[in-house]
Amino acid sequence: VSVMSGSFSSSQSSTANARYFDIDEILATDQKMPCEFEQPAIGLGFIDPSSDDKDVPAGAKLELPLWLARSLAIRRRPFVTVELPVAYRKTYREILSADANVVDLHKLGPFFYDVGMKLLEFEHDEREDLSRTLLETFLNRFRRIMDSAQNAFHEDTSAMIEKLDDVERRLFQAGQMGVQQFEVWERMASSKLVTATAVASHRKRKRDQLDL
Amino acid sequence: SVMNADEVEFLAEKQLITIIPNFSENRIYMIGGEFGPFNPSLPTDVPLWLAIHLKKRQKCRIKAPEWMAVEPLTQTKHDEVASAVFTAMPSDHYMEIAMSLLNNASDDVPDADRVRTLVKDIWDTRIAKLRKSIDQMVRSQATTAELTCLTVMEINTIRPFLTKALDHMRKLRVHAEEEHIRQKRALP
Amino acid sequence: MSALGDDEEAITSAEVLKRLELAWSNEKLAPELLHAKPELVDCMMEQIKEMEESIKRVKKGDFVASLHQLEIERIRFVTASYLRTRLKKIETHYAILLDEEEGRSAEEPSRLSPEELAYAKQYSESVEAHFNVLALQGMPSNLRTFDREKMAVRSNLDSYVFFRVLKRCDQVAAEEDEVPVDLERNTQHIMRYRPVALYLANDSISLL
Amino acid sequence: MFGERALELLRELQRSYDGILPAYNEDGVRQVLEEMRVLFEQNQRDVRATADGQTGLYVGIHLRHASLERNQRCVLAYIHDRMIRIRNLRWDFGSVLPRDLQLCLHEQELQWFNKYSRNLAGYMRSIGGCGLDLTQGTKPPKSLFIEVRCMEDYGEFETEDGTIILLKKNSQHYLRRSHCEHLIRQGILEHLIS
Repeated sequence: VSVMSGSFSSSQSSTANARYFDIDEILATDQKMPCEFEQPAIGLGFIDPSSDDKDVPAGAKLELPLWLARSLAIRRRPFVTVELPVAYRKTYREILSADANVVDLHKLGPFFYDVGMKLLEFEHDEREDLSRTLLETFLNRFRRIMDSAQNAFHEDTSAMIEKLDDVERRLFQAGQMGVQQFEVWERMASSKLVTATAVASHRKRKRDQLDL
Repeated sequence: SVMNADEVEFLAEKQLITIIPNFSENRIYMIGGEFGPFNPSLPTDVPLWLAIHLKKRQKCRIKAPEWMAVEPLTQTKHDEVASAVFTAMPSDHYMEIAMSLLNNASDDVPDADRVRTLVKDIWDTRIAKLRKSIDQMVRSQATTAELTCLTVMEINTIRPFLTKALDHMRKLRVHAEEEHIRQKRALP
Repeated sequence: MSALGDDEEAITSAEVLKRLELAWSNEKLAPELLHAKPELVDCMMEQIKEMEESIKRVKKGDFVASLHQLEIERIRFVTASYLRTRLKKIETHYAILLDEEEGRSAEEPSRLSPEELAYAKQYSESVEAHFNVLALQGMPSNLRTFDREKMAVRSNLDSYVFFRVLKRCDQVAAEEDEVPVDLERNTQHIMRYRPVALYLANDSISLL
Repeated sequence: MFGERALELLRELQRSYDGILPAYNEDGVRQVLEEMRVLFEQNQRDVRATADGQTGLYVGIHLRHASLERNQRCVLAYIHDRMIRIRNLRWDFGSVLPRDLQLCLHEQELQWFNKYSRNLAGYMRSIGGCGLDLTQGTKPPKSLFIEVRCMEDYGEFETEDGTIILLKKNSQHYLRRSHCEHLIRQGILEHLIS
């Protein structure tokens, strides 16, 4: 298992704060990461639920969320070293390169690509390979997402959608939206003025409450 | 950034179209231009939106554009099917104009049903082609593509999907390139 | 009629409307706020007002009047949609826009119309006060400020756009490390927004 | 782990994805602020102890600081997301919110809504020197008049030419599009298209 530690030469392309309020990004960075403490953390024993110690001793292994692992590991003298989460290790990368289309990326982490890109900020020798896997996985899955999004009315795609990661789902929805909108327009139904979205939801909410 | 199909149509409705009025009226000075004078049986050009409005009030007949007939459309369809690349359409708004006339003035379009089918066939052929070229574009990791013969309505149905896909692909590609360069530098 | 500024030649209201429609579709499709064109909006609003005045003078149900009325509705729609699109961008990117406005020299054109600028300032103030009252003032002293540098929402200039070339554009590179190419008039392309933003600003391309 | 409660606020927002607003979680926000206070005070103690010569506290200080920033980000994202939804309520409902939605808002949020509403109205009045209602004209117009059906007993409505008509449930009318668009947006009328 590859161990990752600090790096200051972290990726330039990800402007870290560009999405400060982005809830999906916040949820993505909650991904749990296997960490090992390089130095003891005095008085922080309680963050390890499996231990009664007052302190976290050096060498202790526990899972920390990505946002915290990042902050503790990406420094000149790392406080923790981090392992790649299972879904990004060699075994899985090989499965993905064999046939990316069969893999359930949603299960591997609903934010497979976003988390994957953040793992490139850590120092480890699998970075290049991982970055290539991310790109190729997407390239290989792309056509299927496009085709099923555009034919979505004629076949059941729910099983397919379930295996998509968060970005892919949005993509699928965008594909559907384009086609759907066109079909509505073709039926001359798009000039119809409609109830405002929130008003319609609010009415539905009230109706549902009455039905209870 | 989104545009709806009816907004694309809105832009197409500025296209001029020939009507044969059945009323008399002096030249009309509108904000968007001057139109008329209107005399019974004398053809005159007005924007599509105005033509449809007059048609609905039974104030005119609409003369369908020349390309919107069975023979030229059959040729257009034939060319499109035979060509590997997109062919030039007779109008940048062929779909909007055709649908607008077929839905609001079908009695003014000779062989309306066949015209409708032909327009649909041409559209379907082009959309299938579009999907194929998008797949090629993404697979080859192209950073740009020329799409000169595509019409706005065609672009519009694929826009949200394609731009999102390319945005995502670019992020992944830039990371992969960076890592590749870094790795090369790290080697002795 | 000549409704535009002194340095502009007299142009017809039809031409103003055409420009407004172009500004609308560009604004809808661009990932960032484009430069304000208040003269177009003001001119169209003025035209509508005049037209409505003259409609009032004719008999109700007059046939020609109904044509004018429908045209007015169309222009109202495009104007409202244009300003709505801008307003949404202004609300999202207010911090960046106000910073840019502050650093702007007098010769540079503003991205915001005077009315939009006033609105952006009010919006900025109300948003940051809101964060303060609900959360920041209850936080530890070193975390009590709204840090624009860190929190501002920026436009994604790397997103892809479709466009048509109106005037030939020389030496455009899709990516910094690629060989630049010339884009011929009347061709259409898909490319990242950043390298062509300049050409959109000077009307050499229009977004599709 | 630190930051869990703050994250729960965001999950709560995501779960309620019917486009409107769950009630403001005042207690949740208070708990996060409390967690931040505790983290901050412990860090101050550890910083003082380190200055006094005690070693080994730096990992903890760093970890707590990261947690403080994480909590800050989550709470601000929570408020931000709600603010965007409240903004959308103004565009959909107009300047007066239904009573039960008002109850989902924190007092400060309601004030923000009113302020937003006023600023927006001021801006719309300033457009082109004579004003333009941007909440109208949501779709390209196809005709001047449209066929509508009334969805509820609304009562009297004054048409363009000043005649009063009665909007009764299921009654059908032929009205000037620009005059009844707001009633359609409010779900009182349904636009019928052939």
